Amino acid sequence: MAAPSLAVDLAPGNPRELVLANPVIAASGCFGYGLEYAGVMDVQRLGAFVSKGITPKPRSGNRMPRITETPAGMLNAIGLQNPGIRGFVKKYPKIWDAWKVPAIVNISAESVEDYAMMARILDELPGVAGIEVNISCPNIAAGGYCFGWDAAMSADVTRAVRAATTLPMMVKLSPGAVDVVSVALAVEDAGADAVSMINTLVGMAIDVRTRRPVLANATGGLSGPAVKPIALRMVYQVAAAVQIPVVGMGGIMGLDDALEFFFAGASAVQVGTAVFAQPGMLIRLIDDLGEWLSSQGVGSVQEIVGAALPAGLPSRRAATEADVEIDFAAAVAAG
Amino acid sequence: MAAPSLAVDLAPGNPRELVLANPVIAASGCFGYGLEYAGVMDVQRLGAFVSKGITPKPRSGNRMPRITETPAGMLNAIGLQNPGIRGFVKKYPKIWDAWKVPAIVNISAESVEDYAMMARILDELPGVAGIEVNISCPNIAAGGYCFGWDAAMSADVTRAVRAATTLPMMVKLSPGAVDVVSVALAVEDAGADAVSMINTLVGMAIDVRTRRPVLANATGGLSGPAVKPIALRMVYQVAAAVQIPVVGMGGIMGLDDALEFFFAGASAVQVGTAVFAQPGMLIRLIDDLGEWLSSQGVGSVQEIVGAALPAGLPSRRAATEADVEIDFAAAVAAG
Amino acid sequence: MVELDPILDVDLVGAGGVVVRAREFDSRILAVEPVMGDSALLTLSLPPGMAGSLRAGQFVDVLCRVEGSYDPLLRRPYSIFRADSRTETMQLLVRPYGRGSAWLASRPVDTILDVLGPLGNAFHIHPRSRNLLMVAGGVGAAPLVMLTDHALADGRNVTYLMGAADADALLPTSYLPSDVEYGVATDDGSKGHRGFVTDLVPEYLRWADQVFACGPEPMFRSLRSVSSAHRLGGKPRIQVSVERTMACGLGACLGCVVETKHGMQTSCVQGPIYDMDEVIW
Amino acid sequence: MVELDPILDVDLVGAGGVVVRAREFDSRILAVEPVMGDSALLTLSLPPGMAGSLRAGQFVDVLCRVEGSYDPLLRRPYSIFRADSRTETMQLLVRPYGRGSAWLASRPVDTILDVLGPLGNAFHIHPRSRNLLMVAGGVGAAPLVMLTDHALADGRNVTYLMGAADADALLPTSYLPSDVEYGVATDDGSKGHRGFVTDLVPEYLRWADQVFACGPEPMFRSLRSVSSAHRLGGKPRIQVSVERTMACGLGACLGCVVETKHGMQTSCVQGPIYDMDEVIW
Ligand SMILES: Cc1cc2nc3c(=O)[nH]c(=O)nc-3n(C[C@H](O)[C@H](O)[C@H](O)COP(=O)(O)OP(=O)(O)OC[C@H]3O[C@@H](n4cnc5c(N)ncnc54)[C@H](O)[C@@H]3O)c2cc1C
Ligand SMILES: Cc1cc2nc3c(=O)[nH]c(=O)nc-3n(C[C@H](O)[C@H](O)[C@H](O)COP(=O)(O)OP(=O)(O)OC[C@H]3O[C@@H](n4cnc5c(N)ncnc54)[C@H](O)[C@@H]3O)c2cc1C
Ligand SMILES: Cc1cc2nc3c(=O)[nH]c(=O)nc-3n(C[C@H](O)[C@H](O)[C@H](O)COP(=O)(O)O)c2cc1C
Ligand SMILES: Cc1cc2nc3c(=O)[nH]c(=O)nc-3n(C[C@H](O)[C@H](O)[C@H](O)COP(=O)(O)O)c2cc1C
Ligand code: FES
Ligand code: FES
Repeated sequence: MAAPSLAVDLAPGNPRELVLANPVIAASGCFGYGLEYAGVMDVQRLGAFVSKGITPKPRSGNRMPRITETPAGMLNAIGLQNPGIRGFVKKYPKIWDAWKVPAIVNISAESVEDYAMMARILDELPGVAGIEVNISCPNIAAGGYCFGWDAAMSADVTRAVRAATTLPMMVKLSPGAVDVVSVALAVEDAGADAVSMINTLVGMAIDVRTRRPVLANATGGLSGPAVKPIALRMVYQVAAAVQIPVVGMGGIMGLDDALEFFFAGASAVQVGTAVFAQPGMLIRLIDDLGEWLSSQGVGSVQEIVGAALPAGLPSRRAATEADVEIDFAAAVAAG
Repeated sequence: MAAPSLAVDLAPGNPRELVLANPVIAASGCFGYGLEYAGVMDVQRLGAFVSKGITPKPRSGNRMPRITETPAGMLNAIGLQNPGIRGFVKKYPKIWDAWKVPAIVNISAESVEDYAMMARILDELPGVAGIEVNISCPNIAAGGYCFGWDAAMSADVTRAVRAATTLPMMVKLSPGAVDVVSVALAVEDAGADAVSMINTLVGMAIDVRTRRPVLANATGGLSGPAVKPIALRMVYQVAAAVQIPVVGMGGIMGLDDALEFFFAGASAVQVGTAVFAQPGMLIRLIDDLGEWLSSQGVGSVQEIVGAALPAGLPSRRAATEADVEIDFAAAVAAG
Repeated sequence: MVELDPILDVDLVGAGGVVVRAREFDSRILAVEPVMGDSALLTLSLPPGMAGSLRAGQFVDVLCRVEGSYDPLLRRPYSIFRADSRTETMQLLVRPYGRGSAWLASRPVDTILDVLGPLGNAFHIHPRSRNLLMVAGGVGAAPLVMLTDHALADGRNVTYLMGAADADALLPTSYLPSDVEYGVATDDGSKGHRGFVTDLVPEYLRWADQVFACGPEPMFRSLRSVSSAHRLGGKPRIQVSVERTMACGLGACLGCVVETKHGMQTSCVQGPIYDMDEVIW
Repeated sequence: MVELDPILDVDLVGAGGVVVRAREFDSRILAVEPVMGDSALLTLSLPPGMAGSLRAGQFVDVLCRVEGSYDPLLRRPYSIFRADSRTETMQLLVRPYGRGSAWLASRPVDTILDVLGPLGNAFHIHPRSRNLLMVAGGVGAAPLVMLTDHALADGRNVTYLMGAADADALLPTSYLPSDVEYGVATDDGSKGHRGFVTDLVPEYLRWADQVFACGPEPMFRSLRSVSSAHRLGGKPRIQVSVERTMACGLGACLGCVVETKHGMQTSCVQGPIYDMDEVIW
């Protein structure tokens, strides 16, 4: 039998397409700019990687401590330390341009205009394969209310970025939204080529000795295996509703976790925190996935995407079936 | 030095008061009706316990499987199996009436009227020390949208229960709300004596062999150490805003976790999942807390409540300082 | 909808009539024997007085993690394989399957385990039953060994049938009392009958006064189908030990329920032993 | 706001000029010696060729959990205590403190560990430095032992000062080369000076060409204050090994930064060794 196909296009509706050799992507903030891990693994074998979040201006980030461990998870409050879009552009894209692996740039901002400004700068930049729009940021114009919690605000950002670039664009959803499906449908409608999910959940730890928050920023983003059940539920809900590809992440530590996300409807997966614990896992995951598909006699990873969805993927259903009502029941705990 | 005081009143604004000998409470759904654990521990030593969620009609619950383990956590979709308010009333309160430990009844319903109906039945029942109102339930009148996600709907339930009973009433907040502080302020305003938090987060697990959700109900509620950082952050936010006592829970496994919740502003704690893993822990926690307070020279557990809050507890601040604006920043992830 | 009747009393009456409450206790691993391929037979210390009151079919819930780690979080239930009141010990048969069991099966001697038990109801031998048939699949062998011990002590006759993947995975004869008739089946035919253990059952159904079975769900399915034609008026009665994921082990969480003709029952307290015909499969 | 300059090259040049890349490798525990009270000195196997290229001050990141458990999740950094290129081994000094270290310090011989390393920069001995002063607090002793070995091999003079809670918690003389001057301080006065190790520092500041320190933050604070009056024009220079919670160990997560006069630096790649005067404390 031929080796199974691992390839996936994360922007099937975009002429500039975003074809990955395999569906394993290193997640934003956990892989620096790709170079940091070049010494410990063959970065070129990845499906893609996403850069640390870039902002309009350079940021020195939050005070220390910025990270702390929690049960089967971690909290981070890096505070988007990065050289700013201009510093970034001078340095990394030209290095990536010589690379085989697609590099996706994660952008964060506090106003719709700033998102659009960054997208314009990235639009024709050699070395940049796509954009991931991080909408888990406070909207200054809305008193700090997070863009990603609100469908209309999320759609505004998406539309502005879409108008500024034809690059493949993935919008990264916030798990803080009360109804992540509405947000996903809104950004799909506003022109996103794909959605990625989930970003971190906001959490906290307190130092029992000092009686103060462990993190200098008090709160931080929770990631790692602890959040996997939540991430998987959200992917399952969103994948049942949108037609564009869903990129799943949150606590993936190996093949079984990745398979859960594929079955829930993710066309590709991102791996963040696990890379810290076991950098070798990323490449092993690609190999394990290929072997598993062969062992199951599956010709392409895309065949298993959405296997757990009762009605399958909307993009594969007849148009008339595709109008799914939002099912709140899936999101109400039934203790 | 005298032994430190562990006592707490969870309904200081209510003439019927809810005074617990210590701030350690067994959480709803994890302690049956108190009788199940009577064989393995001295249940009478607890500060209180909360019954399994009671509903207007008997429920046989969800199909099996109903529980599954996740990294440092568990998912449950019991589906509120219970004998219904009438079956419940016939059996348990008369047993509890002879007990020293206060019994709190957890009520769940799908309409405001049903909550009120149950509260009326419980109002003067000997053996019932208080009510915990579980608002993480779908509101049938709102198309299944969860009461606890919406401040107005949460307030409606609270007001209706308040009108139906003078019993001490604790409203149990849902972590699914986009802004849990607004919900807390709304239920405080509507007459809740205390808020308890958090209920489970909605999650999912997929069986890699069958490619289907592990739970028959597909999704379930996530609890245990995995959720502790999220619970703690929400308690910290809410305790900074409301004047009524906050009862904290979510992943408490021992003294250090409980202290984190006290420092974050919880006046008492509930313990759920940990009881499954180590039933002996509940009583140990009471003893450990007393010893820790002595070792620190603290006379009363209430002295440490809110120690991590930058501005302290609102109920202890002068009235003019108490108007705190909602600070979204604490709830926006800063990767 | 079936109304639940939660259990009010978790007291368990031991074989000698003693009331045994479930307890959380520290237990030391005294010995580890490799058995049945990759499984391990652990000998564990018990609190004084407990061993004699344990009944066949009961189980204990073991915390399978080191202190300071919360993953895996929940306990794992294991049937009691044998108990010895002289040495105040019990044995558990652990097959390394997933996270918890792999950890437990590889613990060195002297490890202290956090154990909750005894839990659950027990197999019930009718006073007039002379001939007992045991049907074991894989590690389902465990509770039937203890039941066999007790039955023989009472002077009954026991036929013990066991099925496994191959000869290696069978319980060696040395672990069974010598006066038991032992019949085996293997998937690959490397020992005994080639096929399912349940294939062997029909020829004993006339002889047996009662049947006791423990194994995976598919074994029960096949037991139901092979036996249906040979049982008259539901005789002989068949008791089975069912397996459900458990959280509390004490009837509190309602996570482990079994639907029976008498309503939803908690398999950790009202089970794990059920009359096969009473369960709604 | 300080602009970050992320590191582009994680290659590390070993002592012999060999380029050593950080690798994730399996390492076997070959020996465990109790030392300094409840700490453990672990001897670990290394991939061929690595030992000789390790430099004093570098560290490795160890996964402190069993397979199948994700708690604790992250690796723990440990300084290299000693490396031996003949036996292709290194030693780590582990003080059981919290979840990770307690697990690691109690691993039996033959345990296979998942190790990432070597990581970080190294202490730098100036070619013209003759007299080196080491200042160790508790397990901070570790990297200074390797540095002492290297310094003596190059024919320099070393004074090694160590502080601990009591005599038991001191590194025994037998673990240091005999031609080292060893001065000790204990909190309870059970051995050497009663008080802080930093109390001993001033009398050596004239003698020393360079100072190297590793220990808890309070030790650095006291080192800064006791030395300030005795140092002229910032001489002797003082290098310190700083401790930050780490996630990646490779400069990717920006969780471990140290603010320096040259901007925010990742202590896992651009540290953990810093010139004390360059750090903004
Ligand atoms: C009454 C009873 C008696 C048993 N007796 C034995 C015995 O004698 N010998 C033996 O080897 N096994 C026995 N088991 C099975 C045992 O409890 C474990 O399920 C098995 O060891 C696999 O656990 P694991 O952690 O290795 O697997 P995991 O990898 O954790 O899980 C494998 C499967 O077990 C399920 N599971 C997870 N947690 C639990 C839990 N707390 N309880 C039950 N299942 C869970 C998961 O959902 C998953 O489907 C018994 C089970 C029950 C209910
Ligand atoms: C460069 C460097 C070298 C070190 N060398 C040694 C050494 O030679 N010997 C030694 O005993 N210790 C050394 N440490 C400390 C060691 O890494 C651990 O922090 C220590 O063993 C406690 O970990 P724990 O898991 O036992 O504690 P925990 O109970 O997990 O945590 C205790 C504290 O450590 C913090 N912590 C959690 N995760 C990490 C992490 N991944 N990295 C660092 N801190 C964390 C927590 O925030 C907490 O405040 C070194 C640390 C660094 C940064
Ligand atoms: C240290 C750290 C930094 C992160 N920085 C960013 C970021 O800059 N932009 C972003 O969109 N997500 C960021 N994330 C979120 C991750 O990309 C990912 O969404 C999340 O960690 C969940 O996946 P995981 O559990 O595999 O880590 C960061 C996560 C971590 C742990
Ligand atoms: C098996 C199970 C059943 C539960 N049933 C209820 C319930 O009936 N009503 C309710 O308000 N909360 C219920 N909960 C939620 C708990 O009371 C608690 O809010 C949650 O588990 C978080 O705390 P923990 O991490 O300590 O378990 C249940 C939780 C579990 C694990
Ligand atoms: S395991 Fe909780 S009721 Fe049986
Ligand atoms: S630990 Fe990640 S940058 Fe240093």
